[in-house]
Formats: sequence, C-alpha cells, structure tokens
Amino acid sequence: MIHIDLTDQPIDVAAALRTVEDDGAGAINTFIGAVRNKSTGRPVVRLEYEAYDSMALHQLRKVAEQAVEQWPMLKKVTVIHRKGTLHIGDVAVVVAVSTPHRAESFAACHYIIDTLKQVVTIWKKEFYEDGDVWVAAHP
Amino acid sequence: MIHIDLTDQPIDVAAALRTVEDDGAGAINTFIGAVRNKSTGRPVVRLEYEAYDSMALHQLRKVAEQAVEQWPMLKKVTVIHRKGTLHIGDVAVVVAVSTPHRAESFAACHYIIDTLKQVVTIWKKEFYEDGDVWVAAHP
Amino acid sequence: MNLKIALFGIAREIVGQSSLEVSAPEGQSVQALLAGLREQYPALGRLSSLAVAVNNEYAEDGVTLSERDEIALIPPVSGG
Amino acid sequence: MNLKIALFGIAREIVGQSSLEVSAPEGQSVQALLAGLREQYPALGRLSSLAVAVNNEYAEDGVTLSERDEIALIPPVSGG
Repeated sequence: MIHIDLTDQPIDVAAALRTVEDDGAGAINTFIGAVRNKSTGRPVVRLEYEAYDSMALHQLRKVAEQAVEQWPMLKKVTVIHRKGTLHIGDVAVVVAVSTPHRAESFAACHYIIDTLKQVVTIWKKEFYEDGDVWVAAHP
Repeated sequence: MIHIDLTDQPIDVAAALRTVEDDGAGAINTFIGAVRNKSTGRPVVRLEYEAYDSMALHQLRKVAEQAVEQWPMLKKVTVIHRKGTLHIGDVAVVVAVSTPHRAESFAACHYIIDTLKQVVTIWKKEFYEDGDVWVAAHP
Repeated sequence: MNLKIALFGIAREIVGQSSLEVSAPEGQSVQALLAGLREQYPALGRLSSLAVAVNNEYAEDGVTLSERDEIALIPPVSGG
Repeated sequence: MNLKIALFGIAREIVGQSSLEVSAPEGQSVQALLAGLREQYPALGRLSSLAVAVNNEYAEDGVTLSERDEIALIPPVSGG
C-alpha cells in the first residue's frame, strides 16, 4: 500500500496514479512538482538532481509511513522522485494518496511533499545561462 | 487558462493533467473523486449523476474564477465532471490547478472541490442491492 | 403569467415530470413560488434545502420572476 | 579507527571527491567529526546546515561512530 521509487527515467504520472486506485477510496490527491522556467526570477536552463539513494529511499518510506500513522484512513500512497538531468516542464516528483474522504487526501499529500523537502537526501543544482547554484545550500 | 467540462464520457485523467501544464508552474495539485464501493457503510452498486447542464457549467466556471481571484498566482485550472451512470472506481470529477508554488496549489484545488460540492447543480443517486437514495436530499 | 420551471433530481421525481408550468401573478417572488410548490407537493418541503435558480444563478427569496426567465428548482446538490 | 564518509551535493564539490577517509579515535562523536571536517574544509561551515547520517538515519551530535557504520555528510537537502 506504500509504493516508493527513485528513478533516473521520466516519471509516468498516469501510471503513478493507477498505483493508488482503490475501490474503497473515493478521493485521490496528487501533487506533481515540475521544473519551472525560472527560480527567484532567474531563467533556469536545466536542473540536476543528485541523491543519496539508500537513505533517500529509506526516508521516503518513513515519510509515507508517518502519513499513514497520522491518517490511518489512507488506502494507498505513492511517492516517485526523479534524479539526473531535468529540463523545463519535466516532472521531478509525484506524490499520490487515496483515502475514503477528501479532506484527509489533501492533508496527507501536503504533509508528504512538505516533509520530503525537509528530510529526503536529494540535492538540486540549478543551471542558468551564466552559472549554477546548489539550491538552499547557503543562508 | 480555465478549462471546464461536463461530460457523459469517461474522464481521461492524464489528458486533464496535460491541460494545466505550464512552464511557469512548478506545482500541480490534482483532486480525483472516484466512485467508492460503499457509502455510509452500505455497499454501492452504481451511481447516476444528473446535471442541470447550463447552470452547472456556469457555476463551475464561477468557482474556478473565484479561485483565480483568491490566488492570483494560479496559472491554469481544469475542472471536469462526469454525468450519467458510473460504476465502482469510475472517475466522477477531476480538479487540477497549476501554480508557481505548492502551498497555493493545495489551497486552490481544495477550495474548488469544496465549493463545487456546495453550489454546482449536479445530483447523485446511489443504487444499492436493495434500493436507491438521492444523496444529501434529506436531513 | 405562465412560468416554466425546470426540475432536477429528487424534485423531478417528486413532481413526476422534468418541467412544470405554473400560472402566477405578475411580479411573483421566488418566495411565493416556493410556497405554492411546497403546498402542492408537500414532499418538496421535506428536503434538506430547496432553492430557485433564475438564469443560471441562485436567486434570493425577494427576486421577482418574469416569463422570460429561465427558472429551475434546485434540490440539495451532491456533485463531486 | 578509519571512518569512510560519503559526500553529496555541495559537500562533495567542496571536498572535491565523493568520499573521504578520516582517521579518528575510538568513540568519536558526530559533533567531533563535524568540527574536524569544518576545520579542514572551512566552506563546509558556511552552509545553511550540515548533518551527519549514520546507517541512513540522521544522527544527533552525541552519537558515537564506529568503523562498521555507513556514514554520510548531509548538506541542506533540496528535493521536490
């Protein structure tokens, strides 16, 4: 009921959605994080995601388990994160959860993406026309 | 940037998601409402959705416009509602919004589905093994 | 004047048809229309709510109706 | 004892390699390891945060390290 993946291949969003389908789940909430054409006003050319794979997979699963603990009505949870080189519009992350009722689907999905961004060992480098930056590295 | 549909054909969720893609939108939140196998504990066999089409389309657009007014950073909004006969697992409604930042994508999508359920002129009849009920009709 | 009222969902089932012609005095209000319909079809009075839509918008009790309006009876909605 | 430290992201770039061997006294703490690395690579001290992971879990300052541990330096994460 928890499905986690970290992949260097393009994420198939429709396939990810199918993994959380459940006859008892009337509500599916999905968050998709895609590469934007700018960051803090600066045009972005491409991104590179680097992961500490074993820890990232372990932490992703922990975050999903924490969500299930907090919202026991959760039926299915899928989190897929991309790594490697991404271009504008590419999908970097998909979080999908299914629940019997809708309010909990929003809350659980929001919790998972927020917590993922705080703890999962993945690093993003943004490349601009004239340089690059490891996101969030410096104050 | 607002896309509304009311259809008696199966909803293509992947196609709905593509309608909100935007190079300036890093965040896409999607809510999918599907037919559950039970309602208030009673096994559901099928549902029938009936719509007052012209008003439903008008109200759906109004709800989407209210969301854009409330969260001006919204890039694209798509709301598609199914009508006719639906079976367990069928998708009844899809709401998808894209924004530059994620918190607003959750808030706007949640607002749209909650408000849709309050004002949009669509009626659902649940069919059980031994009867049927117009949902929410009676106190 | 004659008002044509579109009926949906349980309101359609209660009345037994998908629209209704009602003869009403000029300047009939939403409130008066509803009162008349509830009297004629008591089951309408037992619904959780019953609204009137005029030209695709919800109409307050005091709104007056005309023959040119597209009027509909709106029982509790349950989309989504 | 010799500790092998895996390096990622900007920490990897600062050190110039993807892992580091550090010789440390038995019972070395996370805090002492970090202090030593920050002294040797001052740029590490300028990051928004710098954590140590032991066996795929974040480790508090007081945790003591052993040669059998899988140790990694974790600069500010930025997934999603």
